Amino acid sequence: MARNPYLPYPARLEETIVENDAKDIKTFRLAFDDPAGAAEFQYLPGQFAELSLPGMGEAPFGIASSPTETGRLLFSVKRTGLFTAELHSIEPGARIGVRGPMGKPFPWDRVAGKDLLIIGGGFAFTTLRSAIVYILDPANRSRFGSVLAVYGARTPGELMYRADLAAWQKRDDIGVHLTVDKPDQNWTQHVGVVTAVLETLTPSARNTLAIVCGPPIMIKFTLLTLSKLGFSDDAIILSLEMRMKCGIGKCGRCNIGSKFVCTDGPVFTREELKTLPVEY
Amino acid sequence: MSQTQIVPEAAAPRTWEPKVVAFLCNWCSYAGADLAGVSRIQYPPNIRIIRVPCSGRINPVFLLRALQSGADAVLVSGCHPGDCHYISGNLAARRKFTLFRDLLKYVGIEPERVQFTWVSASEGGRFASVVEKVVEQARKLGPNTKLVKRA
Amino acid sequence: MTEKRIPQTDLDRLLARLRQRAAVYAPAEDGTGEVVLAALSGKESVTLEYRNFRLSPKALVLPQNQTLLCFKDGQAEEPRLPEGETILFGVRPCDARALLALDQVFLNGNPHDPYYARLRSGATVITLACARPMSSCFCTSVGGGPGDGTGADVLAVALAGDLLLRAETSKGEALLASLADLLSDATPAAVKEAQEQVRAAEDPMTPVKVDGSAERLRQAYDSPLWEAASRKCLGCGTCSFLCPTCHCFDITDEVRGGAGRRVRTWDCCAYPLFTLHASGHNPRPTPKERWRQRIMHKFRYAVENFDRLFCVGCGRCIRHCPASLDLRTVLKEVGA
Amino acid sequence: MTASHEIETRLRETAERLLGEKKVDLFLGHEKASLPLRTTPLFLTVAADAARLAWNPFCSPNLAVYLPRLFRAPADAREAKTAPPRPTVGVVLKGCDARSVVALIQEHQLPRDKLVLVGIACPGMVDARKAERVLGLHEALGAGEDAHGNIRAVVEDGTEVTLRREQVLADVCLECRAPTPSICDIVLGAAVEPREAHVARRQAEELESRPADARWAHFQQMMSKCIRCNACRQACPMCYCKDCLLDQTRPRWVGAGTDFSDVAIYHLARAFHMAGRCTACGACARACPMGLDVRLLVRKLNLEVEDLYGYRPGEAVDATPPLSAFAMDDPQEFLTEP
Repeated sequence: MARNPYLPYPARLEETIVENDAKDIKTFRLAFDDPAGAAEFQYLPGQFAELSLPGMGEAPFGIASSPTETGRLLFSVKRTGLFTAELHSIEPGARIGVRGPMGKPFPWDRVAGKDLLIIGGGFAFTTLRSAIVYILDPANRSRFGSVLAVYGARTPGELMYRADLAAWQKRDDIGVHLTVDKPDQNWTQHVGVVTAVLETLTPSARNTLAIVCGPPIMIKFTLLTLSKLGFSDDAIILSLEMRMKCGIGKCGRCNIGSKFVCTDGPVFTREELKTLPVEY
Repeated sequence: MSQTQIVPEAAAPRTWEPKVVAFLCNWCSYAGADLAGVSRIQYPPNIRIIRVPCSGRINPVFLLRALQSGADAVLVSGCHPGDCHYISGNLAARRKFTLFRDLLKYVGIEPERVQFTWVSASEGGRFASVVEKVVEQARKLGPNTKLVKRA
Repeated sequence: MTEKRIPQTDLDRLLARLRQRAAVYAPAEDGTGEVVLAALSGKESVTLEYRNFRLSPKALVLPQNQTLLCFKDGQAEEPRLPEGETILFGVRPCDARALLALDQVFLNGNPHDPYYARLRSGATVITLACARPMSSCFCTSVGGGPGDGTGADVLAVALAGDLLLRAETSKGEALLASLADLLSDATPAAVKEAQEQVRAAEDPMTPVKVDGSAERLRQAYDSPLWEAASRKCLGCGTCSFLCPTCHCFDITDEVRGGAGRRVRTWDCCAYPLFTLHASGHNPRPTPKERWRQRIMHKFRYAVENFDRLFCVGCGRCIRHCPASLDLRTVLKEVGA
Repeated sequence: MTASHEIETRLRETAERLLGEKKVDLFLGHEKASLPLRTTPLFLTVAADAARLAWNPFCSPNLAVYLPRLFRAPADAREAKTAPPRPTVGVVLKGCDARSVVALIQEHQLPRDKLVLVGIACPGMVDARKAERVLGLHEALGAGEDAHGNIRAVVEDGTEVTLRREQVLADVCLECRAPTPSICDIVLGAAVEPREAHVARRQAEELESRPADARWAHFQQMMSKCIRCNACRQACPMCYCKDCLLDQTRPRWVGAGTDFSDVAIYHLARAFHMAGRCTACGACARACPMGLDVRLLVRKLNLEVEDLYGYRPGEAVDATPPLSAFAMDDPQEFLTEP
C-alpha cells in the first residue's frame, strides 16, 4: 500500500550550523531514523520538503543538500515565524519529521549540455547550493557546460555556506562571484547589487540557462538585466515561495492560477510564470 | 459530523487533585507569593503560577485558555486598588473581571472556577489563605469538564 | 437498467434494512423545524418534504475536523481510519455531483488522500431527484439537473405514492439487488411520470451562461468588476463552508505534553490569513484578489486542471451570503 | 410611520443631490437583491444611479460595517505616501446602524467630518429566515409591503401570501430601543416609537433561573451547530481589529475546528470583547448561516454594563465606554477574600 502522504519520515537533528552573523539563519543536518526512509527519500536539487515538529506544525523548505552528498540531508532556515523559531531552538538529537521530497526539481534534463548561470540573493541560496554541489559532483560535471555563479548579500556576514563558497572559488570548473551591498574592511570581492556584477561580467546567453533565486526586489531587477543580456523567458528558471500546508496539491492555498506551487512548482520558467496571474 | 476522538481522562477520582493556574501581577501578588514561600507559610501545592506585568494585562482569553488546557480553576491576583504600579491597571481589570465572571456564570460555568483577588507584596499570609480557599473550592467542584479540551 | 419501485409507506422498512449494513444518513427534522441529513438511530421520522439541506453532505467524506496524525512522545503515528460503510439517502443531485469534484482533488493522481478515500469508498449515495428547485438553484446551467444521477449510486424519484429507484453504478445495482424482496419493477407509466416530473422541475430555473467560462474569465482577470463585486464581501467563510465543492483546508497541531494530534480543518480563500506568508507578504492581499480567486477556482482553474466546473449550482452561497452577493450576477457582469 | 416608498423617493433624491453636488464621493445604501426578502449593499459613486437605491422592510444589512475599512490608517510611511485622499462618504443608517457609527466614532475609527449620515427612522426589518420558515415548503419569488406594513410574498404558483409584520420582524428589531437614528445629518421619515426593552432582560432572567448545568447544556446545544465560518465576526461593525486575537497563531489562543471547547471559547471571547460596545444591530445573528442567535451572550453582558455602570453603547459620541474607564469605588463584591 502507498505510504500515507501526511506521515513524515522520522528523523533526528544531527547538527546545527549557524550560517550568518545575525545568527538567524541556521543549517540543519538531519538523519533519517530508518534506512528505508532514507532510501525512499529520493530527490533532485530544486525540490523541497516539509519539516515537522509535533505541536508546532509543518513548514516547507528547499533542500539545501545535494543527493550526491550521501547521508547528508540539509535544510537552511531563517528564523521568521513560529515554526522556524522553534526549529532554531531545538538541540541535536531532537526528533524532527521530514515529509517529501515535494515539487519539481530544476529541469535537469534541459540543463544537460548547456552552460549555466546561477544567480542567488541573500537567504534564497539553499536550493542553489544543492544545484552547485550536484553539478560539481565528479559523476555529473561532464554533463554540463560552463557554470557561472553570482551570489549577493547585504553584508559579507550574510553570505551563507562560506566554506563551500571558498572551496568553489578555488576550483577552475566553476566561476563564483560574490558581491555585497555593504562591504567590511576585509572584503576584497565585488561591491554592489547582483545586477551590477552581471553587467560587468556580461555572461553570454547563448546555449545558457539562468537559474535565479532571491528576494522579490532582486528578482525584479535581475530579470530586466537578463533580458538585456539576451536571455529568453524560456531560459530563465525561477523558484517560488508560497504559504503551503499539505504540499501535495490538495489544501488549495499555494495555487497561482491553475498551477500549484507545491506540485507544479516551485520551479517555473519565466515563460510559464508570464501565463499565470501575478499572485505570488 | 466532526471526527473528533474523545479519549476519557485517565485520572481516577481517588487520586485526582485540582490544578489551579494563578496569574499574579509582578509588583504585588507575585511578591506576596514569594513572601509566603520565604516565610515558610504552608499552602496547597496545586497551584501553578504565571507572572504577568499587571492584572490589567490579563486578557480573559488567557483564563479561558487555561481552563481549556485542563486547569480546574484559575486565580487572578493584582495589587490592591490604589497600589497599582501602573496607577490604574488593576482598576481597569476590575471592570473586566466583573463582567467576565458574570459571563461565565451565565453560560453555566461555576464562578468558583475563576477567582479574583488582591494581594500586596507584604501579604504572604493572605496569599496562602486565598490559595487554600481556591483549591478547596476547586476540590469541591471536582474536575473541570465543561471547557477542557480532550486531546 | 430497469427502474424499481417501492411504496413510500415502506420507506422506513427500507431504511431499517439499510441500517443493518451501514450507518444511514437520511432527511429528518432536527427538532427546530429544519430538515437535515441526520444520522439515523431508528427514532427519527424520515421525511421526503424538503428542498435541500442547509449544510452540504461534504462533511461526511471531508469532515470539518479530521485527525491526520497522532503524536505520542514526539512521534507521529497514523490514526486508525474509520471503519464501516455509510449510506447517504436523500442527497440532492447537485450535492451528489459535487462528490465527483472532490474526487478529482483527493483521489486524482498521486498521492491519494487516504482519509478521504476511506470515507468516500465506504459511502453509497442514494440521490433523491428534486421536484421543486429554489430560485437560487441553477444546476441545469452547470451540467447537472434536478434528475441528474451523476455521482449517485442510486437515483430515486419520489412519485405520488411510490419511490422510483434506478441504479447508476454497479455499487448501486448490488444495493438494489440486496433489497430485491422489498422492490418491484416500476411500470413504464411511472418511469414516464418521473421523467416528466424532472423536466417540469428544470423549467423554472433561470439559465446562467457558463460555457467557455474558463477562457472568458481568463480575459476578465483584470476587470474592474472584481473590485466592485468584492466591496460588499465581508470576508466570512459562509460561502466556502456551505459549498459542496469547496475543499481547501488548514492543518494545525493540537498538542499537550508531547501527546496530541495534527488536524485538518476546513479553510477558506476569503480569509486574509489563507495565503499570508510568515514574512508578512500576502499574494492575495485584498478582498478583490480573494473574491476573484474563489470564482476563478470554480469556473476557470478547475476547468483547466480537471475539465470540470467546481460549482454544482446548489445556490447555498447565494441564499446564505450575509451581503446577498450572487455569483450568478458577477458571472454575468464579467461576461463569463 | 412614513410609508417606505415615500422614504425611498426622498432617499434617492438625497443621494442624487449629495453625489451631484459633490458633497460625497461615495454613497452607501441598499439595493434590491437577486433573492426576495433581502437587499444587498450598494456602493454608489454616480448621481445618475441613485434610482437603484431601495428602502423597504428588507434593508437589514448594517452598512456601518463597511465604514472603518474606508478610513483605515495607512500601515506605514510608504503606504501613507501612496494612499488616496480620504473620501467623504454618505451612508444610509437605521437606528441601530447609527448607534454603530456613534460607537465607531467614539473608538476613533471614523472621522465624523468625512461622513454625511442619512438616517431613516426604522420601523423594523424582516428576518428573511423567519419569513421563509413561515412560508414552509413554499418559496417567495417576490416580496413587498402592503399599506399596513405587512409583508406580501408571491410564491411559486403565483398566489400572494400575507405575513404579519410582527411575525417576521427580526428579533433584534422587536426589542429596539432607538429605532430613530441619532447624530444624523439628515433624517428621513417620522420618528418611530421605541420598543420595550424588557424582552432581553426577561430572557436573560429566564436562563439565569435555571441551574448551572442546564445553562451550560443550553449554551452547548445552541453553539454546537456553529461551523466557525466567522460570519458573525465579519458582519459586526465593531469587529474592526486588523488582527483578531482569535486568528492569531503566535500563540494560537483558540483552535481552528469545531471541537466544542474551541467553539465555546470563540463565542465567549467574542462576546466579552463586545461587552459595552455592542450596539445591538443583530448583524451577527443575521449573518449566521446556521441561524444561531449569536446575540445570546452579549445581550446579557450589555444588561450588566447598563446595571453596573449606567451605560448603553452607541448613544453619545462624547461618552467614554465603560471598559475604557474605571472608578475607585466600582463594585468588587465578587473578589475572593481569605
